[in-house]
Amino acid sequence: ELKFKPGEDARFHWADFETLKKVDLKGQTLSIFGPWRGEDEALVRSVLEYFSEATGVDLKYSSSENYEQQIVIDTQAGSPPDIAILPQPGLIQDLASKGLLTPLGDETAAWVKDNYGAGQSWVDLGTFKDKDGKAGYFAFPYKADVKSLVWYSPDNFEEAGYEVPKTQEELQALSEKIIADGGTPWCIGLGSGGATGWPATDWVEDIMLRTQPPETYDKWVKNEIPFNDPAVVGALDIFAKIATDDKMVSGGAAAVSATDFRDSPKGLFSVPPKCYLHHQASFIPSFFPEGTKLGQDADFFYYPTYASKPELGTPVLGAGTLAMITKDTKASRAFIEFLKLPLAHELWMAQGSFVTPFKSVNNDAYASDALKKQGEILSGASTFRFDGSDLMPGKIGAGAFWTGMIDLVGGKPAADVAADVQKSWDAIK
Amino acid sequence: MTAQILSAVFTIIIGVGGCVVYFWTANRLLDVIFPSRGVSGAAAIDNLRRQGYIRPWLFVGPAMLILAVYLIYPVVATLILSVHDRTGQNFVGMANYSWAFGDREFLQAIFNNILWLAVVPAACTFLGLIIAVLTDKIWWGNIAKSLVFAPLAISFVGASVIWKFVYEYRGEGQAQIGILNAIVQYFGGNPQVWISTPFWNNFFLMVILIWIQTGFAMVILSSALRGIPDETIEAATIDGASGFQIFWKIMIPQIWGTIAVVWTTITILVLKVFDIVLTMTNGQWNSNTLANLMFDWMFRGGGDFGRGAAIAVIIMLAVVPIMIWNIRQANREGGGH
Amino acid sequence: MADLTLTSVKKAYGNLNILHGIDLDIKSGEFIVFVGPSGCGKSTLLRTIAGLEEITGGTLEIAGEKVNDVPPSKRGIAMVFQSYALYPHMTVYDNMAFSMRIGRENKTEIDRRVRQAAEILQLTKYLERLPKALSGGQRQRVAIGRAIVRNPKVFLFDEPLSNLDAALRVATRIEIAKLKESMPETTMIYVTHDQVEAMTLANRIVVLKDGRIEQVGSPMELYRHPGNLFVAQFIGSPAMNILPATIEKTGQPTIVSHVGGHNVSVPVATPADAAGTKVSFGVRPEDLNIATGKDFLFEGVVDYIEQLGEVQMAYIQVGRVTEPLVAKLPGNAEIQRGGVLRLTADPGDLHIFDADGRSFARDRLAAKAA
Amino acid sequence: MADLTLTSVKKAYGNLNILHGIDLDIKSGEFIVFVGPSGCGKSTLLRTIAGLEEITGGTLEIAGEKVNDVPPSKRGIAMVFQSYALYPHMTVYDNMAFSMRIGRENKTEIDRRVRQAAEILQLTKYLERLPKALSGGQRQRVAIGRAIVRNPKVFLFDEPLSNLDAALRVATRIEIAKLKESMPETTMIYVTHDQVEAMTLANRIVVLKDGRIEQVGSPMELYRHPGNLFVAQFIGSPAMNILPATIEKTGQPTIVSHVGGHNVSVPVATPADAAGTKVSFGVRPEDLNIATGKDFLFEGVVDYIEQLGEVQMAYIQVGRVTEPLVAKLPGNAEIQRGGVLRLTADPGDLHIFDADGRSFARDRLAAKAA
Amino acid sequence: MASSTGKSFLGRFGVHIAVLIFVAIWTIPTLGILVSSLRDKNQLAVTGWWTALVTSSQNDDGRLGTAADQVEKDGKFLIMGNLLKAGDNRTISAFGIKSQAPTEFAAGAVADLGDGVTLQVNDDGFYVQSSPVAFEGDRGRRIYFASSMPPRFTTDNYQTVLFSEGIGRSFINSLTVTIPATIIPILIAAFAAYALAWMRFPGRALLIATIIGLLVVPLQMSLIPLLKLYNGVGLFFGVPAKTYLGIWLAHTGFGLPFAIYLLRSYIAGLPREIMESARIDGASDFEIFIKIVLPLSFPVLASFAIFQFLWVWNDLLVAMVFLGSGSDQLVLTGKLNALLGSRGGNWEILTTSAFVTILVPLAVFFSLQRYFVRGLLAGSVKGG
Ligand SMILES: Nc1ncnc2c1ncn2[C@@H]1O[C@H](COP(=O)(O)OP(=O)(O)OP(=O)(O)O)[C@@H](O)[C@H]1O
Ligand SMILES: Nc1ncnc2c1ncn2[C@@H]1O[C@H](COP(=O)(O)OP(=O)(O)OP(=O)(O)O)[C@@H](O)[C@H]1O
Ligand SMILES: [Mg+2]
Ligand SMILES: [Mg+2]
Repeated sequence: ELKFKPGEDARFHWADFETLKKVDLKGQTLSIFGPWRGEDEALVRSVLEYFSEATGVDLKYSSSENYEQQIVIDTQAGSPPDIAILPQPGLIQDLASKGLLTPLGDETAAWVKDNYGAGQSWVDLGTFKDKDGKAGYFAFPYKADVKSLVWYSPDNFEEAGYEVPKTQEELQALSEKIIADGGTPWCIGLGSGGATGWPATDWVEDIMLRTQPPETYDKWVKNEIPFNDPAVVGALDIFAKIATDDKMVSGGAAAVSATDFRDSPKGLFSVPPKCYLHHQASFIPSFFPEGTKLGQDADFFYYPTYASKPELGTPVLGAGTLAMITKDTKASRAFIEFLKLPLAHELWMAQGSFVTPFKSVNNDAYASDALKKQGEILSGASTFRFDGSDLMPGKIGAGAFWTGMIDLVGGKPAADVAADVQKSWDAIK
Repeated sequence: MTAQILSAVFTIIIGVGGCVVYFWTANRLLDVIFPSRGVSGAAAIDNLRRQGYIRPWLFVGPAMLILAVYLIYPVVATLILSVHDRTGQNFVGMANYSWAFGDREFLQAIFNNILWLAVVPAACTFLGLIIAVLTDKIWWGNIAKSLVFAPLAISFVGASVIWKFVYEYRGEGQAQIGILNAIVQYFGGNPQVWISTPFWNNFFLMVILIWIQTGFAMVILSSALRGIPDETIEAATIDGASGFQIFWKIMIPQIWGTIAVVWTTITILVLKVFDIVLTMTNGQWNSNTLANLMFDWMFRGGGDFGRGAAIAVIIMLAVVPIMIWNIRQANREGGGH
Repeated sequence: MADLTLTSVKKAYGNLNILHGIDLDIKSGEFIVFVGPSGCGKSTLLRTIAGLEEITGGTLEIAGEKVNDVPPSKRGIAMVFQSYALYPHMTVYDNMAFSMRIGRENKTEIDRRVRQAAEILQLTKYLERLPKALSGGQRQRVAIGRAIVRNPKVFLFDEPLSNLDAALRVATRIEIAKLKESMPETTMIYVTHDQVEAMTLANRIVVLKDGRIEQVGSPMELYRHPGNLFVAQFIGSPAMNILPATIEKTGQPTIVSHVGGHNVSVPVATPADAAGTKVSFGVRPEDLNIATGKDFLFEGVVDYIEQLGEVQMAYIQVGRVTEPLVAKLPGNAEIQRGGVLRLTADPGDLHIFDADGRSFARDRLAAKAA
Repeated sequence: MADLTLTSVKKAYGNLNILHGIDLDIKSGEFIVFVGPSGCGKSTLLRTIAGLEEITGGTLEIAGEKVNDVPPSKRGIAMVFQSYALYPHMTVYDNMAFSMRIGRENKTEIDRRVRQAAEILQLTKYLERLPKALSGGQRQRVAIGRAIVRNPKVFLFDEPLSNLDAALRVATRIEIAKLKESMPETTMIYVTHDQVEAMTLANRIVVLKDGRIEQVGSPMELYRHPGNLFVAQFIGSPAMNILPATIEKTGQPTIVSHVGGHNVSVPVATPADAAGTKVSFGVRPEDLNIATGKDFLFEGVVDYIEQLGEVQMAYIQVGRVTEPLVAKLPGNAEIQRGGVLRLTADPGDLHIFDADGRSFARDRLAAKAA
Repeated sequence: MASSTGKSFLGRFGVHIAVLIFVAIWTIPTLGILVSSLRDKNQLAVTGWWTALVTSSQNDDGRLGTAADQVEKDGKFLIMGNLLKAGDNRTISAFGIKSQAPTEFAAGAVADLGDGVTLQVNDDGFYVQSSPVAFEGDRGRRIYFASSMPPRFTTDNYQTVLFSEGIGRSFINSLTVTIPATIIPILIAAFAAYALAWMRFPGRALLIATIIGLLVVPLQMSLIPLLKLYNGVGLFFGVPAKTYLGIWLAHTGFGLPFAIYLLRSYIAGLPREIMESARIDGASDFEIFIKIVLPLSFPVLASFAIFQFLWVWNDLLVAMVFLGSGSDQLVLTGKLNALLGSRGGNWEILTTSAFVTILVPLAVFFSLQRYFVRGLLAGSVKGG
């Protein structure tokens, strides 16, 4: 069942489909293990359908709630899937260092550099040391998320007479105005079960990119500067000022870490609104109330930069999923080639919740204006940086950093929080 | 669909049948090789003696084999891993252990685990026992039991959702969607962030496990309770014992062995439990436990097998006292020849 | 004061009626013994009295109060179970002390009473053992001990001595009799299969059969004047010999002719209309003597002899009677298997029963009682 | 052929010695009865013979083969347990059929044998019931039935009739005797507390005490010539009266003076060196008669009377003897509580035992046996 | 039991009350998700589940028609429509035009929006917006209203879950995994437990100790070595590594220590005379086990069966690792899990699938509960 009939919709690069047909994988199997479940799974399957249709490969996609755990087990035990797609560079790095990944080769790296927006950033992201300590290009980016977004309700803004802020300074002023009007500016929810705290790390990273040069960001992520470097502590402080201020956040500071990140944006749409602003990545509309129309009932703006720091340009924080070859077969090679085709991106773009830094795609294929706008933010970025917490070692990026954020919103001084995280980092070295 | 069902039925029959066939043929074979019926006295007795040597092994053989493959082999692998580094390649001696006992988080986890061990097995066993006894006396006991049992049938994911709707916190003055806070607010209290209040959150997590495992204790204890000879209870009634006294002095001592089993099982479960901690807090807010810590080190971001394994070994060592206690218990009861 | 009144007490397990309406008055301080064939409902009756089985019909009163729904513990009873029902997890001492501890009695008093009971029952050596390390008889004694340390209004004993050896049985029986004497107000209800126990202990014996009462009366009454064939055969061991007979002449005395011999005169009144009817003629083995003179009741061939020491049982084939007649003769009587034996009996020891098995002497008894 | 030979068989539970070296020869086809006080080790001995308890010393041979280590199922035995040990989840029928089914016997044969046993034991009505719906006596009968449907070389019965009523007990006892008769080669070992059972059934009785054999012999031998004080008192009910006495003149007959009366001549030979020693003087209650002439053995006050119908027990306080003397007198003898009674006995029924309790007649017995 | 006679009314009543309290405490959380699973997705995160049981009043927003919908009448431009969907039996009590004051006007009142524009909203949701000049723009005006809503439940969530594609297949897969993975360990463990309780052989005590020790082995530690082993075996014999046999054995292995531990303690407590009697009757250990021990152990076998069934039924990890996640192997938990979004926010699905998965184990529990019979051993032996 192909979603779009090949050749029928002009938005797609159908020529790619014909190219693909030349690859004959009949009788072969291709197992893909990815992070997408639920609606996303249906979408990815619809894309993969074209690959198997064209090549004749017997394709199996699977995912799991415990996919992180499972990929470790499967690869370690020697029964990996052919292709693994994962959103965590840290995990990928580990797999690479254990020699469980197949390098994609220099020409692929070169291809990414040339064809992706902020291409070098993406290449760097997918380059890891292998078992022998030799660097190689292992992970091909497919599907990105833009994180530096602030969501709001245009109606509420209109009624209250608020304008979309262009700079951090304006944003600050807007917050104060909202408070003065008797409202609450922000809805923040850090709750995510065992992963509670992560939304704050995104925000802090966003602040880092807006207060420090990208090099400092990179050093921070690699712990080349300590976590309790004044640069980091400063960023933490900025966030803490918002999140620990009962007037600034809906429900008060105590609610911040207790509210589920999936629930918190709903405050934007309640009557009367519980808040006016929500900082979250591009995926969040899935958690807006049913029937919410993007662009009409809800919209977003780029998390602004400081007018006082023009030299930093317009940095974009993002994330994405990276595809790797975990078992080197003809089919898995062919699959990576497939990802290099615009069609592979457009098919998903057209169905929503997909942004890509691939420059050759037809932007008209985006399902909505909102996505298109995100795509533009992504391609217009002066700097692109991957979610720092995902780059840090698991124990930090998916552990101490999260915990630190919870401590931070719990009122612990930023310096202490940073020192704690650094201590944990020291412990795992 | 029917084809699927047929093949499933076929598979099931093969699986279960294979097992039955093993025991049946193995024992038959023993009878055939060393016949005891229809041969002359002395030979029969000799054969029977030989059977006596071999048959226990036929009985425990499959269990031993499976235990060896599925548990002992991994335990050995774990032991080996625990003296290697994160990749499992390089020998590091006791470094992982010395790291563990210097790690703040690990010590916190030990402390929490002790709390859990002190509270959960006792609570589950006690509540399970009470419910088992009480439900035995009423006509709707089976329904009541099923309701208490139900949490056990809910997956951990389901359970975490359920408890989310219990502990959920919304800011003061807002409509609470967590029933606990709704009650607190109804009575004029301030809503609490139950799950992220260090130390006390341990107890709120324990409540979940107690809620789940009480059904377990109840089921096992209730089957044991029914094995108590009625006459002893009748005798006690006549001796003038009240319901309470019968419970404490007649019933409990007679099912003491089963209580020990339940207690041990839950204790061990507590040592192993991580799902609740993982889904509710992932060990944040000082609520980590050893099992979750192990899981964390094993799988998070690629994992550190050495440290994960070291923690696993420590968990396994924690069971030694329980083991000794149980063996004593088993010896005391006698049982068998 | 613990009168017991049972008024048409019924008990059924599902559709199976076990007790078919038991009417019984037990006066405070009486020693009542239930006897009856195995499975006739003795234990069940005891258990309903104890309150362990719900009565499916009728009423049970203790001391004038209806106790149908009163829990066992409130009926003021102690019971020895046929199957002992010891507490397997308690030592002998604790088994016996349990009820007193429950009653929060004084420690030294408990100790005194337990040790006293243990002494009586020769259990002192075993006080610290668990039931599973006891022999059958020892277990039974613990069960008895458990009852006698208490001070109940009503004692219920279900075959308490069945696993004891003769000496111990006599000793314990006497202890029970003494116990009874020392508590004149206490009612005792006792189930046994042992005739001697029944005879020596009971004030009154209740003979049960298939869940119905056959006869109630003092031991000698039952022995001398059994109300019916069943009681006649049940009381006394070996059982009374019964032969078919025909009434030749009614009135007082009655003349009957029985299959085994000639006409006999029995000093019992029979109504005139009974003339010529088939009756059963009974005589107890122990009432038979070897005829010394020419006069005899039966003549037969000795089939088999059981030598029991002081006495011997002679099984004698008399005429066309299918079952051999049993005679209990002195151990030193010189009789031989295969020899011919003539037996005689005192006319006062002869019984006749009508076709329904009821004793003709009954009327006389009833008359006497009135 | 199933001779049984026990050679100093010992059994201990931990440190507790229960059997202290039992030597016993049982010939194929014999009917052996174990008697002894409760807890003396009868069941234990039976269980060691069955192979249920490991022997801690000595050897056990069946049909000449050492079977110490032979499993129970290969010893060719059937056993009735004192505690029944029924299979609770099987009906009466299945309980009885179990062993034959295990032996893969023919279905119709199983059915025949089970029904036959049920008929004998009056269990036919209950064949489809589970043990828990049976009375105590019925359970016991099932246990017996289970043993008799099998065809073992050796039968082991542990108090199989203790819960049966007199009539049924007699009937079952006779059935067991018949069973034995119909299987002359089968050995039966039987534990009982019932003197009558022991006396009537046994070829030989083994008297046990505290894990030791006191005496082995035919019933009459034990009754008439007890080897020692214990056996003398244990066999016979009520027990033999024992009084302290002194030998006045040794030889044949011996003259003794006992505390209760004057000198008595006992037709037993005593060695010359026994003159003047303290001995025990014994006479059975049933051997005592009311003295009609002037000659009497004892004179005493009637303390208490038990009226048993055909006989009565008189408890008589004689002189300085602490225990009252028991006399079994005819039921119609006119005696009164408090009255003075003179008793006499046949000299042949008198026994004397030395200070260790051994009978002086023993030597004579031994001589006779040789 | 003796309780039938002689329990005072108060005593009996007390038991009922006590059980009721326990049951209530145990059920409320579950009831919460049952109600939640029947609720509308949007309301889950907004109001407590218990409010769904009563008529609730809540503030809502709605959007008026756009300029395209307007009609001209009497010189006025009107936009008419209904704020409520058909079949939505809510009633509107008040409405407002500012989200800060959502209940400014009572239902039916005419609100002045300035510039001569007026708005009237009736309690049935019908509204008229009128303006002297023509409306413009393609975005309808947002207004607010308070509505009261009777309890309303939907089975949509259940439909989503129960009729999702391949659910039947995965249900069968689950059963194929679960049934043998329940029965095999019972068989193996029962035999072993009997041997450990009633047979004599060297090393018995050691074996018991080992089994207790193995209870604690964390499952996660075993996965990698075992999967390695499976892969090795698969490669060696040229068979797939992920098979039903593999997962049965894995579940058997993980369940076995507990099974043996539990069964042994029960079987050792059976009256010894019964076994002895059977032994004398000539039964071999095998026959004693089959004919005596198994029937008498039914209560404990049933309890273990319930637990093992539950664990296997609810397991996802082991199934994913040893069976794989292709649609022909995917078990029910896996299938339901896949219905959840990647970020796991679909509580309505979670709650619903929690209830769907609970049903089979509950049915198992109910059907096995009748084996928890009282007095199984009654009448077998007398004594203490
Ligand atoms: N498991 C055991 N541990 C310790 N002592 C025991 C055990 N079983 C029995 N005994 C003791 O062994 C002795 C003999 O017991 P046994 O059952 O053989 O007696 P018995 O002669 O059959 O008595 P009874 O007539 O009362 O049944 C008793 O004193 C008893 O207390
Ligand atoms: N639970 C039960 N269900 C059905 N019938 C039963 C049950 N318990 C006992 N019976 C039957 O009730 C009758 C009376 O049993 P009971 O135990 O009162 O007899 P008993 O007179 O004490 O006999 P015994 O002298 O053998 O102990 C018996 O026939 C028995 O089979
Ligand atoms: Mg009875
Ligand atoms: Mg015994």
